[in-house]
Amino acid sequence: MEFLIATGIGAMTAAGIYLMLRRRTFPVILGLSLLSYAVNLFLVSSGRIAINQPPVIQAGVSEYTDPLPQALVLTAIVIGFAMTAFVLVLAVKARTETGSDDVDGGA
Amino acid sequence: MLTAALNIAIAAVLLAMLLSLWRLLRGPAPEDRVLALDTLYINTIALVLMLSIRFDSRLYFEAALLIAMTGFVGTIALAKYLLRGNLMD
Amino acid sequence: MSLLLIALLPFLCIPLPLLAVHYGRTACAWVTALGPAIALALLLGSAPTVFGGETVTVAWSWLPVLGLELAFVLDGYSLLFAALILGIGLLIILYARYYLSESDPMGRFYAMLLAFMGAMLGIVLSNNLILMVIFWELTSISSFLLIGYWRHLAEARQGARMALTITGAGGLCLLAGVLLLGEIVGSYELTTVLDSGELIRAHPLYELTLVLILLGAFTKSAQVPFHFWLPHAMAAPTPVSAYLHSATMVKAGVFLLARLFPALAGSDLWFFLVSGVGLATLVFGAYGALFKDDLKGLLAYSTISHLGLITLLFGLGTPAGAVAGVFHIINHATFKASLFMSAGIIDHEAGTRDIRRLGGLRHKMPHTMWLATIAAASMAGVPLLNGFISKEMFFAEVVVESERLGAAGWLLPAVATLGGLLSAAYSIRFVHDVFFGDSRESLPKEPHEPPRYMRVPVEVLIGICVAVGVAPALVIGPVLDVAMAGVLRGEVPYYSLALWHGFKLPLFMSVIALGGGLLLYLWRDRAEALHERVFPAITGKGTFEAVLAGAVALSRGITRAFDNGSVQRNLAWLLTAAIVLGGYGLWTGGYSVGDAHQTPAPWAAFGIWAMLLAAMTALVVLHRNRLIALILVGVAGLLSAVTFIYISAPDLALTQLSVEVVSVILLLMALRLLPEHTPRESSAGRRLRDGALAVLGGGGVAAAAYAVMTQPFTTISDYHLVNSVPGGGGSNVVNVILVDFRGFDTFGEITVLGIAAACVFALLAQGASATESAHRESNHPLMLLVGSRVMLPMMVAVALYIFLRGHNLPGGGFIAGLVATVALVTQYMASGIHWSERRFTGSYFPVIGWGLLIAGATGVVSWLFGAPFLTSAYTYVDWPVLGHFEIASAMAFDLGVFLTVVGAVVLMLANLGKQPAHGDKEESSWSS
Amino acid sequence: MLEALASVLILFGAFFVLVGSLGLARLPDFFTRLHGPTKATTLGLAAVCAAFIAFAAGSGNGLSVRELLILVFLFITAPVSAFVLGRAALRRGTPSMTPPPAPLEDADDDRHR
Repeated sequence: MEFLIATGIGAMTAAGIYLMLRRRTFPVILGLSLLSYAVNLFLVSSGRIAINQPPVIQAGVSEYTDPLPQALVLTAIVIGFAMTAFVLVLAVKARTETGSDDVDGGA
Repeated sequence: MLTAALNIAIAAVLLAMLLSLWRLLRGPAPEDRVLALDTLYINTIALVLMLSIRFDSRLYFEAALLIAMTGFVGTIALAKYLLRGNLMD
Repeated sequence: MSLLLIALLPFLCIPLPLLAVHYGRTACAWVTALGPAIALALLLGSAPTVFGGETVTVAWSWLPVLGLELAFVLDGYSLLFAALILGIGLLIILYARYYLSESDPMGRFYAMLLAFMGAMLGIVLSNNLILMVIFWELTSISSFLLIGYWRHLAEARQGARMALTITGAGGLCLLAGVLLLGEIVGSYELTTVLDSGELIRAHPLYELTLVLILLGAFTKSAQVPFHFWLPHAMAAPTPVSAYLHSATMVKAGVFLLARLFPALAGSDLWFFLVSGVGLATLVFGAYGALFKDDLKGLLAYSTISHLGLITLLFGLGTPAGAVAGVFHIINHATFKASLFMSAGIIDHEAGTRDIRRLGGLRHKMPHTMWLATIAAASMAGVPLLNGFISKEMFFAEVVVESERLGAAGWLLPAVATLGGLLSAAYSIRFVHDVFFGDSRESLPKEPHEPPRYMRVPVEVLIGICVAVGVAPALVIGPVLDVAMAGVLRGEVPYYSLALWHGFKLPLFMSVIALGGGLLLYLWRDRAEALHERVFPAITGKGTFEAVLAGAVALSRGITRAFDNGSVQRNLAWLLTAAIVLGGYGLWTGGYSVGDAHQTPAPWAAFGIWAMLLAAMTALVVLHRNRLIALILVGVAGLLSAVTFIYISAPDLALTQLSVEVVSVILLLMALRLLPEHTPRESSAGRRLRDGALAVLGGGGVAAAAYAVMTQPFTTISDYHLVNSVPGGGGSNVVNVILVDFRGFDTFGEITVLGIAAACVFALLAQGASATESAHRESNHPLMLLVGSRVMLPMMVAVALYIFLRGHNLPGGGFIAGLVATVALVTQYMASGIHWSERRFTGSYFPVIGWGLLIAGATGVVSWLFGAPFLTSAYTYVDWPVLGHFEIASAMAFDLGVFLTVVGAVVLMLANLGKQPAHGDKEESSWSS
Repeated sequence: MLEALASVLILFGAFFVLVGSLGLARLPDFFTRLHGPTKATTLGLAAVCAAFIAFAAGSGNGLSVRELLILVFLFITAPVSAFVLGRAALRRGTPSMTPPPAPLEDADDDRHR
């Protein structure tokens, strides 16, 4: 399981990096969100993998996974969305201002 | 008995997901891809429900519910985009 | 207590002149003088205790972790210096009142002067080394401002920059040295440090510490080779030159030498370094002064030389030498300040400071002539003046110490005499060239005596010079005693302030110096010719500029190499650096996979994994078709949500899903305003490079993740698991952490969200007013309309449900907010934004505001109950339909989160949706 | 007993879900592919939901209505999304085996408000 998740994170990271190195804004933004997926998964799994041990206190259950990374990542996801939105709007603005969607503003 | 059924069912659903993904990657028309994404979502609901049966836990039910919702909304958004670029007029 | 007031009074008074300047220049001067006057009075008030042999100290803890505390000490030495600073400062204020012209902004000048005064007082009074360094840098800054007071003059700005660079850099060295000192001693308290001299000198770090501290002192006191900033600082108004650059600030360096004398002095390194530099500076400065044609330039170089003399005296490392040094500090402050003021008067009245153009002013301004002559004589070391006595002591000390050099023993006295000789020569030049000889006609102004009160400060200082010169033991003896007691922190060695020591070597040296000086002055033309021939004009300024330019060019080159304005290039370098660092870590640290956690993987997981990999590969291949890329990213989101479910993180799955759909909508709306295809423009090589970076980066992250996941670990969250129910009143630990344990963080997060929304709104503000595009029926299929309207209440119900249960079961404010947003946005999409805005009227800003307000209020409420911020209380109630729910104050907080999320996200979406597209795309074909 | 029922339902549902995706993957053109997910998959999911309810009831949590929510959702949304997608395809002239009918398909929604 660990191996699968690790490689999955790696795949998303690689794709994210590749897209982030493109010249146009849209792929760069997609790459950013991919990277944030990967990072979120990384953070959660840094609390170690536990199957069916959600951190919800129940009677008679003693084993729970680590809730802290989850709380961390939950907010991270939302903030990541805010960032994506902001960058997107920047891209749109840049397009309307410069007429091009090149990350360096040039045509 | 239930576990056996679950195994088979999960296998089937995974197969279904793979097929949907195949269509999604294959296209050809964007509608095909959107439809495939929608199907993928619905398949995922099935998968999640089966998982929660196997886990004998109801904590994942809302996830299934949300997948249903978001799948629908996402499909609508994509479809409207295909109809006319503007989602909101 | 009064000590603190003395130290801080100038700072407190900074606003006064700025306000008072509107009531006339004299009023401004008076008000400015108020603060220093009071401080001086307080100082003299506490003088008796100090003379009684006590040391007054006050201390307030400031940053105990850093050993920094607001501590001040008043012993004889700091008393002497504080008196000098305040006394001369008052005279300067009076002088500047008449020096500054109508056009000069007087308030600003006095304010800066007060700032400097406070900083300087801080240096001499602070009992904590770090505090002292802080004030030290403050003096550098205020001196920068004062030198650059005449902003319109290029050389003023230049000189200011140079002074700041040199003294500031020195200050940094000093800070480093002081930190080392504190480490060695284990305390930053000055008195403690001074008492542990043995320990310090024995410590292996002593040399380094000493050198660093000396760098600080030498730069500040313009010692060779850092001297060159001082002449350029002469672009400042003369009061500043008189105050900062002769009497006080440049004395900070030698002050420090004397202050740390017990701690650092006494080693050979100290002797050779300090006395060597001092000697060089003494001669060099005196020599330079001889050939300066600018009055202030001459004085500047002579100041350098006298500072060198003082440094040399401390460098000898003997108590007697220290006595002479401190004594000369006092004398130099008096006669040099008065000389500067006289120079200022001449400049002010005659319109020029160029010695070659001046002459014969004795008829025009006899009074000034007398003052200047006495001061100059004192500088030259003529008997019956204070300069003579300290110079005698200097010669005596040099003679005594000369045998330490063994065979080269004669060197020290000889060079010292040479310095005296030169100083006599330029003193004579200063007086004779300006006041005697035939008077010139071509002067910018018709010179005449200055206003009465412009001379008063000079007269006061001259008075001191004469008094000390005639009856030293009487006038200055006690002060010097108590000061030296402060410096040496022990019994003061015997020294005589008598005028007459009999026919001894020092006397002859003085005679040689004076006589030789006179001769040198008479033959100065030949000397000048020689000077021209021997010394090419390599100025300190030139080298300084060159070094500076080189540094700038270098850094610019380096920056260019990495950042040529291209984001890609920047990112590529960033990634390369990260990969290289990671690789290095792997290389050195090795890679170890723990076997602590190896969860068996069901083949279902393999299926999901395979799908993710397929999707990612396809994404990289097909990314040019942006819609496909978008869909594939959506797939990745869905799959990671499934993963979250599987690795028992239901809350995250919910969040991920709802964020997923919202961002898909957002991206689609943006895509409508952007091209649909990404052109294939990057070269194959570039793609290869990017691919390599991507593979390496992804592989590295994967390896790291795998290593992390398989290592054993201890979690800190047992606390949360245990206390969630009893403490937070919720069984969903994640949510309890969010709204309770770490509520404050969450508060910050939603604030960020709100700000982001505001930014988006601001960015789109112009275009946002959508042209009410003809409401096309065909865009709103009936089925979609009906469907969405039926869905709306259900979705809202789901949101409410998720919100209410969030504290105990997966859910909570964030997710509920996103779900509600989705519900609203569905309406927008089904019925069009105009229809929707007619229904959901009003801006979303208030929603954000209320959300933040509520969230904050819950925190504040817990204050009212005397509990810390965001402490939660809870109880259970039975809701009509939804069942048994629990009401925690944390819930109110969660409501705030909910509202903020809804407001922010809908605001972003709606505004982006309103953007008019450049030619909305109609039928457009996708190739795949 | 309930467990047996659940198992049957699950298998039944899984089968139809698979069929739906199979249709999506195999059928020749978009309009035919549209049928698979909308009909078969929905049915299959309905069965799975039923199984979940049965199972939940069986595992002693009693019969709860919440699980029905998904079903209701799906029955509302599936046709809507299918309709919108098909409409988009028609509008954009996506190739189809049989020529599309004359464009009278706007008639249904030309009159609201």
